[in-house]
This record gives sequence, structure tokens and C-alpha cells, in this order.
Amino acid sequence: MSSESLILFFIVGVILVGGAVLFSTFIAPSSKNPVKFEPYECGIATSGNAWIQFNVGYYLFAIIYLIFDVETVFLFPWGVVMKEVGLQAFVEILIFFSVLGLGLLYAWKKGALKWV
Amino acid sequence: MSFIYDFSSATQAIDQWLKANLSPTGAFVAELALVGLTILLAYAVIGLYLVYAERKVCAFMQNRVGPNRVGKWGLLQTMADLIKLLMKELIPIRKSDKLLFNVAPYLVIIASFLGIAAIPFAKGLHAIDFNIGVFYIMAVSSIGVIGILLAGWSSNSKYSLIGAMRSGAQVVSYELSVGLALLSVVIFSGSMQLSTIVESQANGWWILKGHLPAMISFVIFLIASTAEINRGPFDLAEAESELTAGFHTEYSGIRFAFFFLAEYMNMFIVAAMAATVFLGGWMPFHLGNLEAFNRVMDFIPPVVWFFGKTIFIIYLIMWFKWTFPRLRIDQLLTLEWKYLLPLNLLNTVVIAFLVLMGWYFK
Amino acid sequence: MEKDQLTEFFRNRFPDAVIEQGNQYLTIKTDAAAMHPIAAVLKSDKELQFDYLFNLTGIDWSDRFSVVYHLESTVFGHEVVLKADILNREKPSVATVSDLWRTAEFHEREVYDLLGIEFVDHPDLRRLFLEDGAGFPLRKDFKDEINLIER
Amino acid sequence: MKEVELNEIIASKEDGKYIINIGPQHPSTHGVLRFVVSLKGETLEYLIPHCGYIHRGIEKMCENLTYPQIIHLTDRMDYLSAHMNNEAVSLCVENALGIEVPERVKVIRTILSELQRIASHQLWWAAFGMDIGGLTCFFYGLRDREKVLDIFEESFGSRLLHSFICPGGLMQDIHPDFQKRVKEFIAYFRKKLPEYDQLLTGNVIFEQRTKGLGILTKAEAIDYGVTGPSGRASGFSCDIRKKHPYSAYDRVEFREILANEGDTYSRYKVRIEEMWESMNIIEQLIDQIPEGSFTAPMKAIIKVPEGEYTQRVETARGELAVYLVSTGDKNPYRMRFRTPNFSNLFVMNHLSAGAKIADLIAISGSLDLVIPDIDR
Amino acid sequence: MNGIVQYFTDIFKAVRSLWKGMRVTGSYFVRPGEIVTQQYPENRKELQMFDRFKGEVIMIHDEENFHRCNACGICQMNCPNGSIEIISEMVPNEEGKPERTIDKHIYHLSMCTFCGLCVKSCPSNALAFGQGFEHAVFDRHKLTKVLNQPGSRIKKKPKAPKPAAGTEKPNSANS
Repeated sequence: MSSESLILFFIVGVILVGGAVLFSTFIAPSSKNPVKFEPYECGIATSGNAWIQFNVGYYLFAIIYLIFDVETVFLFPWGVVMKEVGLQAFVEILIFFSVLGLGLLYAWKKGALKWV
Repeated sequence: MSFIYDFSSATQAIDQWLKANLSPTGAFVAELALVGLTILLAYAVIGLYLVYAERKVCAFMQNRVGPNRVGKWGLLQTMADLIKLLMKELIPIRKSDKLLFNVAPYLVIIASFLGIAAIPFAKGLHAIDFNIGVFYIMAVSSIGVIGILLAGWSSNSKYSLIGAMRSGAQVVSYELSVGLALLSVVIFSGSMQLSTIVESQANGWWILKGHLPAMISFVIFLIASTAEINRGPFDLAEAESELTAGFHTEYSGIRFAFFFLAEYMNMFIVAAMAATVFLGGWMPFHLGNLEAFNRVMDFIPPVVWFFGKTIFIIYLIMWFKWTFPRLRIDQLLTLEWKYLLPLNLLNTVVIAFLVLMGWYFK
Repeated sequence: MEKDQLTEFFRNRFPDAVIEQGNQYLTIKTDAAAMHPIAAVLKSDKELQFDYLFNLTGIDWSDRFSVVYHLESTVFGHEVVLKADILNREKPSVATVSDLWRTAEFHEREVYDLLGIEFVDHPDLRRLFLEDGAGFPLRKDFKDEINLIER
Repeated sequence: MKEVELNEIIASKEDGKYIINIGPQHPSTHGVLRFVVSLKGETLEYLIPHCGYIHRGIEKMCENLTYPQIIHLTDRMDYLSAHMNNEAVSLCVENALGIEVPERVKVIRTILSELQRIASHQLWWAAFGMDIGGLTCFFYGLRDREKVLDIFEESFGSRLLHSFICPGGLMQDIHPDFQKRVKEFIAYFRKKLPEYDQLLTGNVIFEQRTKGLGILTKAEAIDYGVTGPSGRASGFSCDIRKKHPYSAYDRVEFREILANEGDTYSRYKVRIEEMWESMNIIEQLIDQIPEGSFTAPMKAIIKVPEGEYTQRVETARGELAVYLVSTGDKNPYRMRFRTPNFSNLFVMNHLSAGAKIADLIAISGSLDLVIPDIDR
Repeated sequence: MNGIVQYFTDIFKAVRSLWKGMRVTGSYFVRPGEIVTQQYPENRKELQMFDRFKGEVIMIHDEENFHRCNACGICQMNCPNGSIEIISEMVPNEEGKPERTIDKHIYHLSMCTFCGLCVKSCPSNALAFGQGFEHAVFDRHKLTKVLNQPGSRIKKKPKAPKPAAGTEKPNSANS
């Protein structure tokens, strides 16, 4: 089958989840107890909102990830043709990797790879 | 010999039969329905029995018997659980983001569906054979994390949010190692098409043909993919001893079941990928020029080979989970950025060198 | 130091306090106002060094309260019991010793919670177990008709 | 103070902080304990322990009960060290009455205390492993604990809350098979304990998770009154069995396990070593149980002479001090239990400041808190 | 250079320590003989509690429905939780004198803590611990039991000297 049929898998997934949820709403009981609808916080009424500015430790990781992920995108086509191109490709990737490696080393030494 | 288990002629025959007997649109629709049903069935069966397998495996490791009441050896236990979860109330959390809260399970399930579409179960038993198969799998596997993030964020629970944040950082990081580990085989085989990669292993699996570097790649792939599917010892997103249930704390009933199911399906996809790329997929085990031995191996159907390898890797992943304590979030990232990634880069260079010099079994 | 030496030492050092050779431990009895200086000496004196407070008890004697401090020196191994009597039953209060022994902070909170003895200068004197308005159950005149069955 | 109010206070004081309640309904607080935690990202800023959810007023109840009746209440304080708690009250009453219990009782009490210590540490190990994410530990720990509980059940008829040691001796004689069963168990557990090490102690993830985490210095341990294995891991030599030997501890050879680091890992190591040491103590005594009566002659109604009596006992979690004020009646005038967990709990804030959520769980696991012991 | 060597030895050591742990769980996986689980409702027949198991307090009755309780009330007095109530009545005996006899020995299982003081203190060894452990009921009131069986009578024993308090006395639970 061709890749258009990905739509099919998408639809099958939607049908599976949607159908089950729909089915469940028909047969499952429903209660009116308002306490039940509270978000879980170990049995204590929640204080404050969960959606506040939250110190995410992976901001820097996300940036480094971006660099490396783009790199992976470039690497795959290289990997495919590596066999045919030979030495030239190898030298090029050496240069590419040394730049990347230096970047990683720089981030490492700067302490960017530290979860705060 | 191997042609006797070739499914491509069978699928083509069905295709031709449908086209001959129905109008072109009708044939197309019928084909879609057939494939959809098959996949749905396979998905459900695999998912449910992976849950069962996990329970049994962990039970045996922990000196227990595991489920053994529903059906013979408890085989129907997960079915019973599914029915129970179906009949459970779907609790709408007050002040949650209703739309995203409801959408999140769809995302994780669809991601796993899309993933399973590209896996070659046997020759010809392959829903879609992309020419960029490896790349495609990597791409769809990261859709799931969006579901997890949405689930955590939309439920307006602090535990969920922390779980989701952890999951985000974790998946983002380990994606790299998964990609680089797969790249090593792409370099060896010179193709991203999964069927081609499998074909290229007809005379030996890449993990064996590629010497030590391929093995290192395999190990890194195992570790990184275990982390990417949020399984122990990397299950920080759920971390039941810290965050009670992490990102799906607020989910109940069948919606929770889908997160649960998606986790197991992701495990299956990852294991299937490892089997396909490193262990030769549905290819039988061949040893050099030992004709007799190879012949015997050929008699085992490719589906059995494929599922055997996949189950072996799933067992490994379960074994990890039930042995190790959980990592902490900063250690998790240290492991990726300071150990796996540099090792992986180095390993890729070594592999490129091996390929350049032709120092591997062709 | 041995018990006799300690007795001698305390007699000289704290002339106002009553030193008793108890059946187990040496006991220093004092009133609430004079307690904290004595405690400070017990903690900091080079020859005493009672650095480990292993028990802090509040007792309701119906006519008065007393707070009992069991002290031990981890350096010398000797022990002493310090007792402070609080005669004011209406509004009992005594100086806190949580500045000397950190562990007292929570023992005092418990005593405050259950007996209602106020510890002056305590950094965080809140109820520990019970809710506000629950009364002070360890007092002898505490009455709880619903939950407490007299036998 | 009501829950919501406290949260509001914290919220108003510290704007924009993430305030999370960990407990009372949380898998890792080992009971109904509540930590109000302020978070910045994953990092803990401060922590307020909140207890009292299962406060039963044992000290108040004691004032209305006779001495034999008090025993069953002490079981329910630190339910994992039931024997030691019973022993503490019994010793206190016996001291007050001036009764010398038979040698047989002393030896049996010592063996029971050590068995109980092993059982308690097994459960701690199991729960600690689970806290830190290794679920399998839980089952191995409980599997081995079951063997101890079987011995208990055979002799005393109950597994957890024995009420077996009473003032004057024991409730009944030990089962004839007791010695055989204990020896079997020691042989069995000597084989299984190395497995604990293989599964957790040497594990690189475990070491990373625990080493250098939640450091408590010796001075701080003394200051906070942290006793038991947690205190000894900081180098605080606080073993009552050595300092003030009771029962038969003066005639057995054993090491007081001390460590100097004071981190979570050394608290772990001390407990593991204590299990080995407890087995040594039991092995020294198990063949030496003298024949004789299992109880000293006691009056039907015990009246403790007027005075104040203190008895300190080493439970599995630290020092339990019983302070008994008697007015010569058949009920105590005031009964005070200085329980180890009470002091151990309040060091949590000090230990976990600046750590991560996952560390909080590891630290509280390593302190081995039993909540009913805090909320007496 | 040293750092790099350290880096790789660390990795090696880590993998080895992980393998150690996996060997433990793996070895149990292939040894199902070590499974300790009991199949509870199925093994009800073979399930034997220990002789001294404290399941519930019972009153010993012999085959002819005689018990030994003379309604002295010591167990009621000794119970720390008030889980025993004794209702006695005065019944004339053979000689015509009124004698205190047990009417109902009420036992609240829901309040019992199994401390054993009632059994230990009973002067006539009328009480013992039973082996039953399946106490779950749907109604709390069912946990309140009357220990003396209907129609049972006190067994008169030949006058024996009352055992002195505190001395050793055979425990009825394990006899």
C-alpha cells in the first residue's frame, strides 16, 4: 500500500479511541459527587493553580537538542550514500562531527548539561 | 526455500481478486477495511497480551505466580481488565482543559498506530514500505510525547504537570541516541527502507556482521528506546513512588487504559525496530556457508522469527524494569548527554570508518 | 562525671535549684523562670556538655504543670533530669530550649499541643497533631464527652 | 491548623511557588504523613512535615489502663518494633517494682528483639527499594520477612502486634519448635541477604541516587535527636544496647554499626549491616536459652510505687524512652513515650532542602519512618 | 588521559553492577520452584493455622455442651478495650442457693485487639483463642458474638485449690 494509507491508520486510531470512549460513556456510571472532580493532590484540597510559571530545567537541553536533531536529519542522507561516496564522505563527516563534538564539549564545560 | 513463506504473492492475489471483482473504488475501500481491521485486531491482541506477559514476567521474577484466575493461566485477565476499565466512570476533572484533556489519548494511540504501520512482520506482510522507513519511525514515535505533554498539562494537577515536564525533557534527549543508533545500520546497509535493511541481513544480522560497533549501537538503542517509551528504570514520567501516577494521574476508565495500552504498543514498536534493524527482522538465523543448518533455519516461518526476536527484546526491556531502581531526572539527562551521546558519535565515526575500509561482513 | 561529683557541682553552681538523687537519675528541680539559664549551662559547660536531649515531657499535676527534660551527654555519658515547675495554671508558660537543642522544637510543639503549655520564644509554636480549638487532652481536667469514655 | 489555611499562608508568603502536598494519600509516605513541599522546578525549597492524622492519644489512654493493659497499646506505636516497645514498658514496670525476671525471659526477650529488628529492617529494605523505583525489592523483602513472621505466629499467635512481652516476663512460653525454626531462618537468611546487596547495594543507579544525598552531620544528629540506624550513620554512637545494656545484651558480643558519611547511602548500609549483626546476636543466644519459668511471680494487680521511672530501649528505628510517673496507683499518672520516629521525622526539612522530589522520597525512605510512632 | 580511562572504567563498572542485579531477578525467573505465593481460597482445606494462632476469643465447650465459665467477670475487667461484656444471672443450684451463672458472654470482635489478657487471666480456663480468621462480614453487628453456646451449662469440677496468681498455668490456647 502506498503512503496515502497513513490516513487509514489515523482513522483506525481515532475510531478505536473514540468508539471505546463513546461506548464507555454509555455503560459507565456517572456520579454527581463534586469532590470526585477535584484534581488529585494526595487527598488534600489543592491550593493555587497548577498552571503557573514553572521552572523547567530542560530549556537549555531543548536548545542543544535542536542542534543535534537537525544534525541527525542531515546525517541520515549521508548515511545512505556513505558507501558509494567513500572517503570524501568520511572526511566530511569527520569535520562535521568534530564541530558538533566541540559544541557538545563547550556546552558540557559551560554547565549547560546540568539539570537545575 | 525462503520463498515458501513469502506473503507478497498472497497479498497481491487478494489485491487482484478484489480489483477483478469490485469496482476500483470498491476494491480500494475493501482493501482499506481489510487492512484496518487486521491492524486493529493485531493491535488489540498484541497490546493485551503484552500487558499479560509483563505481569507474568514480573511475577516470576518476584517469586509470585501472577494472574492465574481468569481463564487458563489467567490468559483472559487482561480482557477482564479491559472490560472493567470500559465500565469505569470517565471523571472530568474540574478546571481542566477539557479539549486537550480529551484529545491526549487520541494522540498517543494514533502515534503508536502510525508506528506499527511501517513494521515489516514478514516478507510482504508490511502495511507501508517507506523508502525512508527508519526516519519515519523516528518521526512518528515523537508524536506520542505530545500526547503525554498534553495529558499532563491539561489535567490541571501538579503531579501530572511535573510528570509531563519530565517526560518532555526525557524524550527530547533520548530521541538523539535512538536516531544515531539507527544511523549506524543505515550506514552499513546504505538504505533507510526497512525491507531493504531486512534483505541486507539475509546472510547475517547486522549486530553480528558489524562487529563490536554494531553491538554498541544495539545496546545504546536498547537503553535509549527504553527511555523514550518511558519504561523503568526510566519511568520518571509516571514514577509512582514520587508522582503517584505522573502524567496520567487524572485519567480514569478507558482513557487511562489507552495510555496504558500505548505504552505497551510503543514497547512493541521499539522492540520490533530493534529486531528489524539489528537482528534481521523476519530473516532466519544463517551461519556462513553451513547449508544444512541454514536450510533447517529456513523452515521456521519468518513470522515466528520476527516475533521471536521481538519477544526476546521485550523480555529484555521487562527484565530491566523489574530489576533496576529508577533514575533521577538529572541523572537521566547526564546519562544521555555525557555518556550515550558522545559514545554514539564516536561509534558512528568508527562505523563510517569500517564501512569505508570495508571491514565488515558483506 | 559521676553522680556524686555532679551533685556537688550542681549544688555549687545552682544554689537556688533543688538537687535530688533520684532512683535512676540525678534531678534538678527548679521553677520555670530559672529553668533556661540552668539549661544553657548544662548544654554549654565544658565539663557537663549535656548535648543530647532525649526526652521532653509535660506533666499536669492538677495544681501545677511541670516540664521534664531528660538530658544526656554524648561526650561523657552522664545523664541528668531537669524539671521546671509552672505554677500558673491559667496561662502556663516557660522559656523554650529549642535554641539549645533543636529536637526540643518539636517536642515542645507536642507539649503545647497536648497540654497547652506555651513556650516563650519558640520559633514556630503551632499545634502539631490536633486542630485549633480541640482543647488540651493531656490535661487532667480535659473533658470530651463524645470520644472519651471514663472507666 | 486546618489544611487549607496553612496552604494559604504558604502561598501568600511565597508568591509563584509550586506548593505540593505529598501525602497523606501518597504511595511513598508509608502511612498518613503529609509533607507540604515548596518546589522550584524539580528542586525542593522547603518542606513542612504535617502529622496527626492517626493520633490516637496513647499517652492519654495509658492513664486509664493498668500496666498489663498498656502493653497492647505500645504495639501500636511502632508496629514494626512491637517487641521492643513491649519490652520497654515491661522493663520500666519491672524496674519500678524491683523485680528480677528469670534468665530465660531475658534471653528470649533479646532474641525476640533481634528477630523483630531483622523483620523491621527487611520491611524497610523492601519499602526503600520500592521508593527508589525497584519494585522487585519489595517482594524479596517481604518474602523473607514472612519467615520471621511465621516464627512469631507459631509462638505468639500473631504476626505483627504480638503483645507478648508483659511486665514480669512473657505472656506464655515460647513454642517448643522455636529454636529450631529460628536456626532454620538464620541459615536461610544468611543465604538471601547477599542477594539484597546484589540487587541494590552495588547497583550503579542506586549508588548514584543515594550517595552524598541528605547529609546529616554528627553534631546535627545529636542536636536533632536523630537516633537508631539513622543517627549511627552520622557517627552518633547512640545504641542503647551498648550504652545501657538491658535484658541479655550485656552478655552478647556485637558491634555497634557506625558510619561517618551521614548520607542516605550510609543509612542504608548501616541497616544492612545491622541485619548481619542481629543474626550474630541471635546465634550467640539461641542455644543458650536457660530452662526455667517464663514469668516472674507477679501480683494480680500491679501497683507501681510512687515515683518516676525511665527506661530506654533500642528499637529498630532508634531510642524509645518510656517515662513513667506513678502515684502508687494501678494506673500510671503520666506515661510518656519518647519515640524514635518523632525526632527522626523533623530532620526531614533540614535534609531535603535543595534536593529533588525523587530525593525527598529516598531520604524519607532512608529515615525509615513509621507514622503511628510519630502520632502516638 | 586519565580522565578518559576513568570514564570508560566507570561505564564498565556500571554495566557490571547492573548485570549483577539482573542475574538475581533472572535466576528467579527461571526457577519457578521458589514461588512463595499461596492460592488462598483453593488451599482452604490444607491451610493450617498454627496452634497458638489468635484468631478470635472462644469459650471452650466440650461434647456435652459444658463450658467452664462461672461469670466471675475477670476477663471483662482485664480487657483494655471493653470488648467483653458479661451478663450474668442468679440461678439456684442443686442445693437451692442462688449462684451466679453466665447468661451471655458477649464478645465484640470488632473491638478486640487480641492482646490475650482475657485468656491469660481467666481463673477457670474457660476462654481460649480460636483458629478462625475469616471474620469479614457485611454487617458490623455480626461481629458481636455470644460466646456461650445456647443451652450450654457450666461444668462443675471437683473443688480444687485455686491456682495462685502469676504462677505458671497451662494455657488453654495450646493445650
